[in-house]
Amino acid sequence: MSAPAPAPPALEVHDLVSAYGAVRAVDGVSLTVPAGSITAVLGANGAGKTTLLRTVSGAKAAQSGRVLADGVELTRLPADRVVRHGVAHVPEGGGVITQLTVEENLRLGGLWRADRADRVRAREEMYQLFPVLAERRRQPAGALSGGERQMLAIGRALMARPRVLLLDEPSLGLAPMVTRRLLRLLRELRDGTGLTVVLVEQNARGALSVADHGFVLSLGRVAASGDADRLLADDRTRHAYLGF
Amino acid sequence: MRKAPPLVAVLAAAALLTASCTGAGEVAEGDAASLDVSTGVTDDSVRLGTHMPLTGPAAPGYSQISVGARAVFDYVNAQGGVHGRQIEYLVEDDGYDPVRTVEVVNELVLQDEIFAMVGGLGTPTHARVIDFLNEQGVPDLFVSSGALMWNQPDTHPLTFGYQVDYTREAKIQGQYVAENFPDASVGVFFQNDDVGTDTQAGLEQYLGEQIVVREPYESGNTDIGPQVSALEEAGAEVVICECIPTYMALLILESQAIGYEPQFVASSIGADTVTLNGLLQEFADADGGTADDMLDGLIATGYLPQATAADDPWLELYTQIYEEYVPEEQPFTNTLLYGMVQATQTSMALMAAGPDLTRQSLVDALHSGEFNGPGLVPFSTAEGEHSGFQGAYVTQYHAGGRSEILQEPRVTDRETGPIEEFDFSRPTPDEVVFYGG
Amino acid sequence: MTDDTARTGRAAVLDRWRRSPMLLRHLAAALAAFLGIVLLTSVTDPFTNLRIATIGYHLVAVAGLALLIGVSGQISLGHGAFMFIGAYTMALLVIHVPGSPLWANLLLAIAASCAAGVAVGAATARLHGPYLAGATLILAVGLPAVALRYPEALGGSNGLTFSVAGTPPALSDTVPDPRWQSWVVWLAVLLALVVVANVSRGRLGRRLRAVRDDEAAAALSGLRPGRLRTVAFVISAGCGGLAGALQAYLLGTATPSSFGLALSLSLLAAVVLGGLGSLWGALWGALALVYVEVWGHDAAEALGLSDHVANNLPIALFGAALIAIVLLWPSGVQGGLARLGAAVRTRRIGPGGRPD
Amino acid sequence: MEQLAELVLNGVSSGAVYAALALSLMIIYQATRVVNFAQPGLALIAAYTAFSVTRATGSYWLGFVLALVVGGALGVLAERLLIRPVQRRSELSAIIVTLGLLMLLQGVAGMVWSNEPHSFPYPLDFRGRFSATDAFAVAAVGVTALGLLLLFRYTPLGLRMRAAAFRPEVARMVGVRVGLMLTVGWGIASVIGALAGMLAVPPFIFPNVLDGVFVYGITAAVIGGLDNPFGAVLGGFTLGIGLSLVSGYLGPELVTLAALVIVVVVLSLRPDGLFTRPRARQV
Repeated sequence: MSAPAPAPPALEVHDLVSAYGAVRAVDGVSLTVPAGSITAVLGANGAGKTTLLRTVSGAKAAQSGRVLADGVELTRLPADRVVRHGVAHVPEGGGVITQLTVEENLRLGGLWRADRADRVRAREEMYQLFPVLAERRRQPAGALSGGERQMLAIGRALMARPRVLLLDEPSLGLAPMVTRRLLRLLRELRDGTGLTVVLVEQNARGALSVADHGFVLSLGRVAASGDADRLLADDRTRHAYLGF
Repeated sequence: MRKAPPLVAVLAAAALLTASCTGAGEVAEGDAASLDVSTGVTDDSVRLGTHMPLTGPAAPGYSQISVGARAVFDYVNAQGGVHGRQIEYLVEDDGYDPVRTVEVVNELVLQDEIFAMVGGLGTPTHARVIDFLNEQGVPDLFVSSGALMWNQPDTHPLTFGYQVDYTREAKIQGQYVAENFPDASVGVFFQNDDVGTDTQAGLEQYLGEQIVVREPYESGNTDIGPQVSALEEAGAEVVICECIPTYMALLILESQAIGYEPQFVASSIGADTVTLNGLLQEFADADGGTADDMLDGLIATGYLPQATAADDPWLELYTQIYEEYVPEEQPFTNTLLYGMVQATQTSMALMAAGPDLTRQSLVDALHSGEFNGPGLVPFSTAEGEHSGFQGAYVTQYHAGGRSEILQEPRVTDRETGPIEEFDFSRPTPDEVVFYGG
Repeated sequence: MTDDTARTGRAAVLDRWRRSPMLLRHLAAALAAFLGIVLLTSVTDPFTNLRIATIGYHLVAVAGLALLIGVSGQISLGHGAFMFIGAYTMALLVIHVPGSPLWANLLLAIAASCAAGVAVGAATARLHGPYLAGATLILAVGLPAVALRYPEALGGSNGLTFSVAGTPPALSDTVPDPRWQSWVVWLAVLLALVVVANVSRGRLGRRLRAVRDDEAAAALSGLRPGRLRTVAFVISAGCGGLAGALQAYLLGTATPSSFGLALSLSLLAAVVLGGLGSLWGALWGALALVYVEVWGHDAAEALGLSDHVANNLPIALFGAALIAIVLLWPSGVQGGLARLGAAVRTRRIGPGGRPD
Repeated sequence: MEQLAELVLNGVSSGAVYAALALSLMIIYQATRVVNFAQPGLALIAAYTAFSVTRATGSYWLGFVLALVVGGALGVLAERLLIRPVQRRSELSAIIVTLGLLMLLQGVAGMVWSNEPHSFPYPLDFRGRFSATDAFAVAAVGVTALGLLLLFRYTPLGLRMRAAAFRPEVARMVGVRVGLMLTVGWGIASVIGALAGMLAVPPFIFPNVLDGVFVYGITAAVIGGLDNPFGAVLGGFTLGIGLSLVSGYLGPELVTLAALVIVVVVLSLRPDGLFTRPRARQV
């Protein structure tokens, strides 16, 4: 073995194009997410944020471009393979399966992993992380509140012990206090486990307050990027794209 | 000139509207079609057609009839045909659905231009086409059904019945049961259509008080548990089954299942012991006997020889034909035999009509000739009497394939007339002309 | 006349055509179609006449069902039941009221099946998916059993036999019965299709589509989805009733076994086979119902297959055709033809043609 | 009183068959939102396979096992080759494809085995008011329903299948191979369908033998609700007993009409069937 190459970034996206029919929702996006960072993807409604995440996680097929995680090519893989490469996706609204119980939802997240004992361990960890879920483990997930559903969704994604967590609008429909708690939790997770987080948000101020870096999308392209503090401080970007 | 075509359409539409103001049900008497024609006949061929259920829920059993008929026609053709004409036999599948019967018979008559219809099968199906066939002047021979309506020479002069009708047969059954089981309670298990109503009209005349229970079945619903329970509950010691072989077999099985052992009496349509044996072959009776043992003792009426009968000159011939012309997988059943006899009598009629074959000559031949032969009872196609077979004999099946005649053939009418013995010398195949020139 | 003036002349005619009131347009088209039928039946033999008439009554049943499925988004597996009602209404009228004119019989048959449509439509308006499918399926199987329950009035399992007046005496020398009957059938069918076309293109159709596409939004904008669905059900039930009545008129028969599950399912198959969304689709479906069977039969005969194979070839072919069409031409024969047509047109116009 | 008992017992044994078919329809509906009209066709081919094998080897149970295997394999093939391509299209496309498959399979069965009825054995002794065969049918259906319940509630496979059925896209994101789950669902359902066929066919087999049973199977599924195995099973037994009573007390000609009445009454009271839990309001 020669000199160790620098560790590849947790997630790399090159010239990604993803379209619905003739409409290119993601139109040549490139971005790099360093391992162990929290990266915010911002932009107005319809800027292509959700499509970007869905294309990265394989929920939607890309037209062209590449996606790599830890240097491993994920571009043509379907969602159920992508998650096996350590990239977990929490879709918009969480995607909890309301007909299943809280515990079933949680178990589902780790089922593909062969290590049975660790699956059980992971579940207990999630219950520690989200005690409210432990209390309601036998109830159908449909009975949870919005914030609890987000916790369940995140917990379910973490059951896969991912290296990259893709989060789509976790704050949508949540009370400001709940949102703040959620965002703080992300930070703690990153600090505790070295998890890489990609956070898609319309709530740019909240997202940038926890993020290390940010990308601003507009009409499917990257309009601005940089450190979170810089983006927060840059009035032009704030006014043009972030609306605060 | 350019305006003309729309004008035609408008006029036609107007004519339709005016015409549709007269009653839809007021049918004018049409002129009878000319019979002095040889439609479907050439110097070396004559084309016959029939409609039968070959597919669908009603096909089981019946599809063998045309196989038997075709075998005999093949045999006749191999002997040189009738008056030098090869018989062409077109079989159309109607699935026992009257709508399709009308369609396929139209196709046979208008498109294929058959000379005559032979053995169209089923009451609801054929009833829809007898008007059409008579209007079109198509001889309608030997309808495969025991309904009473085929014998109406006044209104349907070209339609000729074939089977002994359900009422006649039931009268003979009724009388036999009344005489031989005078103290028994009788149950009737019947198909819920004209088979049921016509047979009960005959049974009533002799068994009135004796019948303690009547249970119908709907063709297509094979769950007959409730009916069999009811028969047993009513204490019927003799059960008369006016049904097709499938339901005869179901009745036997279901009775076995609940340990009910009445004396079964079957009518000719259901008493095909070879078919019954095939249907029951996977099952054994209570003592571990074979299917054949289940049929042991079955009393049945019939008018044709049984496929299992021994020492019958006609069966010798038919067995030969069967071996030569019937595809291997077909068993030699009464149903197959039925088609063979029908085809034989059709060929006899065509021979009797002479070398100058017209529809009129065929009808004349039917009215004047005798078509006795394969059948065990007299067969009538006389002017004013188109009923076909006139009576029935009573037989009992014994395990091992032997049938014993319990009562020699008797004839009767379909009303309340008496049941009589008769004098009848049945011609052998050598005495009957059904091919040649 | 130069090419150019011909084109502008044609454009003007087309333009006038498009601007004329819809009902008038449809009536004119129906008249043209009727003319076509008159011509077609005049040059074909009586048996083909009968087949043309058979296609006619299948067409109206299929078109009614296509309206229900395509425009209002409901799936009925039981449309044979409405044909049953129409056929028996016609049969009973012909038998018991022989003086009643044909048009009155047809109207009464439509009325009877519409009434049944109201009942069924109201009962099923709340149902969705498999529940609607199951309920209409058992309707198709269960309703004809009414005839078994009342054998005196309805003829039991043997059904009813009757004869219907043929060509009026004045024309009977020149027009054979089957030709006359096919005219009557097609006149009624085309009038019904005018109604169907108007409904489907008109305001009611737009509302139905709105409910189909987004029930909640439609309800918010003041439409009443339940009632609209029932209306669609009633119209298509009426078409089914008319088809049944015409069948009874044409064939002189009404038997419960003719209206079994197989009929209902083949109607549905015909709708999809032809293609939803246009009356042409219904026509292809009706043609398929009549001709796939015929071709299967002919093919079996031509190939000299054994009895078992020959007897079952038509049904197997129909099934295979159904699968192939759905897999290969998702929008049915009409959709496939339209695509082919478009491809041919673009090729003819060439690369210089207007881009989309 | 004795008649009542007999009719009920008779209804229980036919109800078992309806229940089995309802179960198989329910699983496929749960997995793929398709009402599988091809089910009687798949079961028919399975039963004919058993018929041929039993005739050739003399062993009923070898035929029985092979029927289940063939039934399951046909279901898997049907899902992969025919249903998957139309899965994303309208509900109608799938119905029509299964309908086409039914016609094709019935046609093929007629071609291979002819339209004539053949004798088809019962699994066990058929004699007695409630025979060994009846008991076998009821037990088989009971075990199947229980097995399904355990599978769905308590096994990882069942959890994956449910997730794939409820929210396929979400299931995919958590690593469930949704396509595989749908195929497995069709396979399991078709094995149960083949079981229903083996119970329903005797005493005679012919291409249309399962038509009526299938109609009642759908009816049972609809009145029981397509939500859980118990609904299907209870729906099947309810219908079997109900129709047996109608046949015995009112006449066999009323059976289909009675089924219609039952469906109308049940669905007008409970549009999602008798045993479906009231739907959790989804926000």
